[in-house]
Amino acid sequence: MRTFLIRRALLMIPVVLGISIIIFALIHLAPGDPFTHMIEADPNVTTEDYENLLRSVGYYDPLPLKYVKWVGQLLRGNIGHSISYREPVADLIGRRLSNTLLLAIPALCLSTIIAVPLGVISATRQYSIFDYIVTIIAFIGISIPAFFFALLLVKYIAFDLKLFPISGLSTIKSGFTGIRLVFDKLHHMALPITVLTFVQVAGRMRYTRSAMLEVVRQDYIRTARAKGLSERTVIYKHALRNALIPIVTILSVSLGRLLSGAVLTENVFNWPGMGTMVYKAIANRDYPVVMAGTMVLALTMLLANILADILYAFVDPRIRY
Amino acid sequence: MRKKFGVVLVITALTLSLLLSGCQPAVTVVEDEPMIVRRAQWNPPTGMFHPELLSSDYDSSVTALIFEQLVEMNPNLEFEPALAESWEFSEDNLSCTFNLRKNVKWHDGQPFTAEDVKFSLMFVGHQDYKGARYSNVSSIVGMEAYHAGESLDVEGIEIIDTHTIKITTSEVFAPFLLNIGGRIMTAKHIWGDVEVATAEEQTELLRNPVGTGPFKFEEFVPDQYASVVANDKYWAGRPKVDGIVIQSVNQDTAMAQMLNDEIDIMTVTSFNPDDMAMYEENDIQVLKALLVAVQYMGINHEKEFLQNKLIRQAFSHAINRQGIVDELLYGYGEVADNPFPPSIWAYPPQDEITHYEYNPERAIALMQEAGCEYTDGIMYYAGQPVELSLLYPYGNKVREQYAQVIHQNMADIGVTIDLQIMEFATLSDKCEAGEFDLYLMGIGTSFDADQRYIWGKNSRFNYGRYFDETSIAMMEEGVKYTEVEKRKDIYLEWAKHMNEQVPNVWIYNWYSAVAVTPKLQNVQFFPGGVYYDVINWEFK
Amino acid sequence: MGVPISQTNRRLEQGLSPWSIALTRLKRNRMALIALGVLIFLVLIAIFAPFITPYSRDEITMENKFQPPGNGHLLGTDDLGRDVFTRLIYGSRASLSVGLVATSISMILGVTLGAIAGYYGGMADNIIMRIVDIFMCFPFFLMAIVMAAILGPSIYTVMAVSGFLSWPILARIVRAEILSIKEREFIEAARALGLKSADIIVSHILPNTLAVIIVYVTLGIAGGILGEAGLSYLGLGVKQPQPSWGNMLAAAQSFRSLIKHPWLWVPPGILIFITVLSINIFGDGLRDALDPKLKR
Amino acid sequence: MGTLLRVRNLITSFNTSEGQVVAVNGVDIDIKEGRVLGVVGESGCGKSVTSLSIMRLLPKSNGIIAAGIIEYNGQDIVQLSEAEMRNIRGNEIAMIFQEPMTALNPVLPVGEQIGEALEIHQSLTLKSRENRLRCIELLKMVGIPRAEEIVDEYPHQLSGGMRQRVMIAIALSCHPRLLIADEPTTALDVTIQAQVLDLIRQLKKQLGMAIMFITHDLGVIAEMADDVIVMYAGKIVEEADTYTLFTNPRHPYTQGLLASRPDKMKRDEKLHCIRGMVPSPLDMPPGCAFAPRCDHCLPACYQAMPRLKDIEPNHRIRCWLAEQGCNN
Repeated sequence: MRTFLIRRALLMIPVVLGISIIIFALIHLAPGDPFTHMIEADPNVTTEDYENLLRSVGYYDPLPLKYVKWVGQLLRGNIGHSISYREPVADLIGRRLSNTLLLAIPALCLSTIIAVPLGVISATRQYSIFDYIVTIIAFIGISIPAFFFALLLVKYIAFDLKLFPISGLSTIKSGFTGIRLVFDKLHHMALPITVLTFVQVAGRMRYTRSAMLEVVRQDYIRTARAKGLSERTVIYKHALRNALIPIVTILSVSLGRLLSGAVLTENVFNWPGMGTMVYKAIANRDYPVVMAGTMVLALTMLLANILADILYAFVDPRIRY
Repeated sequence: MRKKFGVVLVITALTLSLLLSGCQPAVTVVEDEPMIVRRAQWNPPTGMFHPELLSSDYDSSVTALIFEQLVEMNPNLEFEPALAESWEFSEDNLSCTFNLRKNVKWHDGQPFTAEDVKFSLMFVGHQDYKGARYSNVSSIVGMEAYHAGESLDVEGIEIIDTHTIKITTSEVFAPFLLNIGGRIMTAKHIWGDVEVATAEEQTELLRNPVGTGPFKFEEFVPDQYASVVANDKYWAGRPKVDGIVIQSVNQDTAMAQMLNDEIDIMTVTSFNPDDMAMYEENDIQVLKALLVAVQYMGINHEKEFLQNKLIRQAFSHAINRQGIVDELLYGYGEVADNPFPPSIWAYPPQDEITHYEYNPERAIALMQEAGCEYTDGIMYYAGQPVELSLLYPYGNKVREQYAQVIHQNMADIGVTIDLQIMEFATLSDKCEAGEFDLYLMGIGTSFDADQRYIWGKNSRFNYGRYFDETSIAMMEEGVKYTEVEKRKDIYLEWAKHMNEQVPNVWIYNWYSAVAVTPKLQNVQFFPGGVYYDVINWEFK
Repeated sequence: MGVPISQTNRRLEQGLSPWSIALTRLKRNRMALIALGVLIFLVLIAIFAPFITPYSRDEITMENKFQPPGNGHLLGTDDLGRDVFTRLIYGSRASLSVGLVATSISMILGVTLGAIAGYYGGMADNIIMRIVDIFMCFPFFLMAIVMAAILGPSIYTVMAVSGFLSWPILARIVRAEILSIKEREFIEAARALGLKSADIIVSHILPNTLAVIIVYVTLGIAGGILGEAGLSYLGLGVKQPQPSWGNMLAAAQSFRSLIKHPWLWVPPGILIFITVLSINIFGDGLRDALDPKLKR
Repeated sequence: MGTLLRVRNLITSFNTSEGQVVAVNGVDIDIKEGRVLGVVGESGCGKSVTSLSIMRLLPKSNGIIAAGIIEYNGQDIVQLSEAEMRNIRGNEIAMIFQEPMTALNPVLPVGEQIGEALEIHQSLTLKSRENRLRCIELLKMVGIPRAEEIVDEYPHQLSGGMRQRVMIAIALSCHPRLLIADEPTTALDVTIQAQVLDLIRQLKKQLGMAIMFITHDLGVIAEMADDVIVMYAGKIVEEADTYTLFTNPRHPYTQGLLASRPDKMKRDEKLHCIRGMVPSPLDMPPGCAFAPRCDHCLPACYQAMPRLKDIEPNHRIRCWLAEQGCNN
């Protein structure tokens, strides 16, 4: 196991390097500079002052030099200072990442808790009414753009029914403490989590269903039945344990996806997460934030993949590293 | 098993929804609950709460409550005493003496003195100062040498006594009160020991601003909001509300939050009658003001074809600007034909300038006069069909709409427009590089008539590279006087010149508005913002 | 004694290629057929757009803005007084072609690289798989935003972005498929016969992975359409004045339109939904039909 | 000795998208206590479906026992509820499958897979010590070395022969009275095959259960079975005791099968084979299903299906040749 992890970590190096070079090149190739928005705020700025500002952030360095400088800083543990937020990127990311995880992890758990049993039932009762209904709901989930679904929720649930707040992390200056504070937070998380969950449930349910269908036609399921095991044991012990193998892989990969993929949902609900941070940083050409943000997201993807491999070994005894 | 699972699912769902909906903030009004105004903006404050270092409106909406200027502009665009009780100009108009209020204290209890004024001005002039406001003070005697690091003091700033300060400029500087008197005062005892070069990294100080204003800083929650509380010892009296929260909301859903009473003040982005009706139904006040700003179509004067003023005049005739104002702004705007917005004194009398009314035939005729050929609905110049690129940035819904209108209007006179929407950063880059024919932009113009920062020799904003010696000479003349009456004539001539040259096709000056909850009274809105006389804001 | 009739029948059936078996199976899947019908209908609408509607696509009549359905405008007018129905019809062109082109790009890249990696293995495999890893780690929307910033937003950018960011999954699928097929006897035989590698890939291996590719491609088109809608929400989709379902749906962003002008966003919303739904159902049917393991 | 299993007129069919397919059509079987019944036939002749019908393990979605009775110990198990049936499966009647490589669950340790059966049928809690000891004992019984270690290993760590032994251990864990072995050795190497057959024979002697041994390999039948039935296209075509069948096969199909055994072949002689293929159950010829492939075909053969007819004591065949009394 250890050698495997070391090997995987080593394999990550060229990938991380490649990602960083590509993102670095792309974001610096995009026209514009980090102070453009200042012109709108302050039309009086002179060309000279402006160029001084740009020089102070190393804007005029040649691209390779910029990259080397960036990597150098990174190796010294400095991931940079945001140009537009004027604070260490590490602080910013720490905050945004936890906000995003606050949505991503419950959404991931909730969607799994809902999707896996539904998928199992719909597979064991293939072609039943239940199967058709669940399948249709799943297709609806796959076929509706997430932001559109979010907007519909805002209109009908938050605005018309006033069941949940329209946006934000928590009630500002509520003075809530203890359990009220937790509820207030949950209250604000409900709608974005609903969106992220609904969007995921569909895919995961279909995936579980087909994994189960694949498993239940295996010989060992017949063996299990021939032993006189109850249908429940056959499905939930013998079949599900095998079907979980591909599901677990998909799960950890989707955690990686979820972190960056939530950008539209975060946007609608004005949720200050990683996605919106990088999105705004791109618009502001806040290079340190873009680089650090995308690298964090990419690394999460990579780590999620490794996690998938590790979990793989846990659920499948055939795999040993 | 299946049944059990279903039951569990239903119970979980029920509990969750009960919990979540049960914890709605109760709408109980307690007598002594603090009166907090919730102001919405499209982005959270960034935490750069230093008035001369910040570069975003999302921060100045906070600092404007905490910090003050020597003189303040009122809704009639006249200057009023603020930290300076009074001021007087010397005979030659080169210097001005400010008499400071004597009972003003910083929020930490320290007195406010002339030293603070001098410090604040020199901060902006410092060599290592990284903000963008040096040009405002550069005309003070000795400031250039100080900025270059050649001297340690600025002769032009003279402290007469603790509460009197005299500031001298090297030439007569017309926007003196606006640019120098309007500098925002920061405390010397707080920032004096900080190296200017590292000022931006002083997160502690930046996030705990100390000013003299009607509100004291209370709390900053990154990515969400900043809040201020009433300053009990404010020199003009304690504000009537207890505090203000400046919070970030999503522009798309802000209106829903306004209607749901989740926020108290926000900027209105459209004058759509449907919106207005919804506000009205909920008794929400909508305060409107004509901004000191203009939307325009910039022209690349390096392209030979566009150097001909007849072509530019033709474009002004071709675009249905009145239609845009009437239909897209719902009448809340003025068609613009000169560089000055109607609200400032330099705005020329309307019979003095040409109005380029919507007239496609006239546009075609002017183009033909300029050497174009118009056949079969297509405009040719030098044998080629006229095709022009039009760059415009995201972010302004009306602009995105009128870009489509221009596309169609120009097609009506046989000119093909290639619409290119892009990020603002990309647009300004392309404009600086001259890679465009036409572009759309809105610009907040100065309250003063001086527009050298747009049309001057070194202006960053002169994307169109319009270098007009006549115009520059006139503008240089205009800043040589402080008396409005003398300057008026000069700027009228300049406005007429620009009106004829059409260096930009001005589209419109527009109204902005804020929506204010019915409970909150005495809010005034003018191009300078909503905070004028904020101490009299009051909840019903 | 004559040959029994049943034997001829049997011979006929045994002569059926896997494709015709798939076709037979597909024909029996009513849902998939309905979905296919819907899709064909939409494609026809896209092709014959100019003949369907009397209005011109971009014609602005500012005075007529926000007209509710009726009064000569079947689905009302938008914020610039353009006919929503007309733009919806034309919008199908943009949305469908974004889906198709993006998937084609991803298919060409994915299949080629996946096939090379799977067949040759070794160094080529290593390099290609690292590239795949790199691309798999890119956050989709964020990269799309950066690329839109560089290339400028347009329908082509959307196509390129969706295409270039989605090929790695296909490459992985194709590679895995080829790895498993490569060792089978008939490939050995082809190799023994002295066929060139490229020939083997193109004429023997690819046809065997075709089922997987076809299913993926079908679903990819749906992904492309949704991706365009998402980018449109961020303002980076198909640029005006060209309509697409995505940029029409973005009208729902404005709260006013969301509650007062449902005719602006309900029709594109429904069309996106129906299209993607049909593609998904059809893709699912196709998967069932092409899956040799699945017997009903 | 009493009859343990009595099957009469079993008809099993499948609903497929092409229509209803009858896989087993009117099969009668008698298995006496302690006897071994061999079932032979080509692939697709209905052997496995017959065994799955007896276990009631037909695919739930589309397989149905359309008619007939399956009497186990005097009780018609077709009528039993699913719960009652579960009590019989693995306990009274156990089954070994063809593919040892796939018939064991890859994610569960061997011991657990044996122990499960013990848990339900003998109330030995799965994690208990007795259960474990019993599993080890069973593994030893089927001749697995290092049973104490193997009990915790996973199927992928075992060879094919070992896995089949584990399968046998699972099947025999609750001392079934009837063991159905569906081609238990087909997927194994010849040497392993012999070992496994030996094991089954030895265990039969030791435990005294009856066995229904399904195979397509006549050699195995000769070694294992007391009685034999030959199936073709869902029907029994010949039934006799092993000796009679091998010495005096009467049905042309049986004769063909016997003739096509490679071990009977002389050098340079062309290998005998039955021409044609098993007809698809989807379009059965109207008469005798074997008629199109039969060398002795009569016109009657295309008209109607012959009955299964006694031609001598304990020897029945289904053939028009027998009906008409003209033996060859």
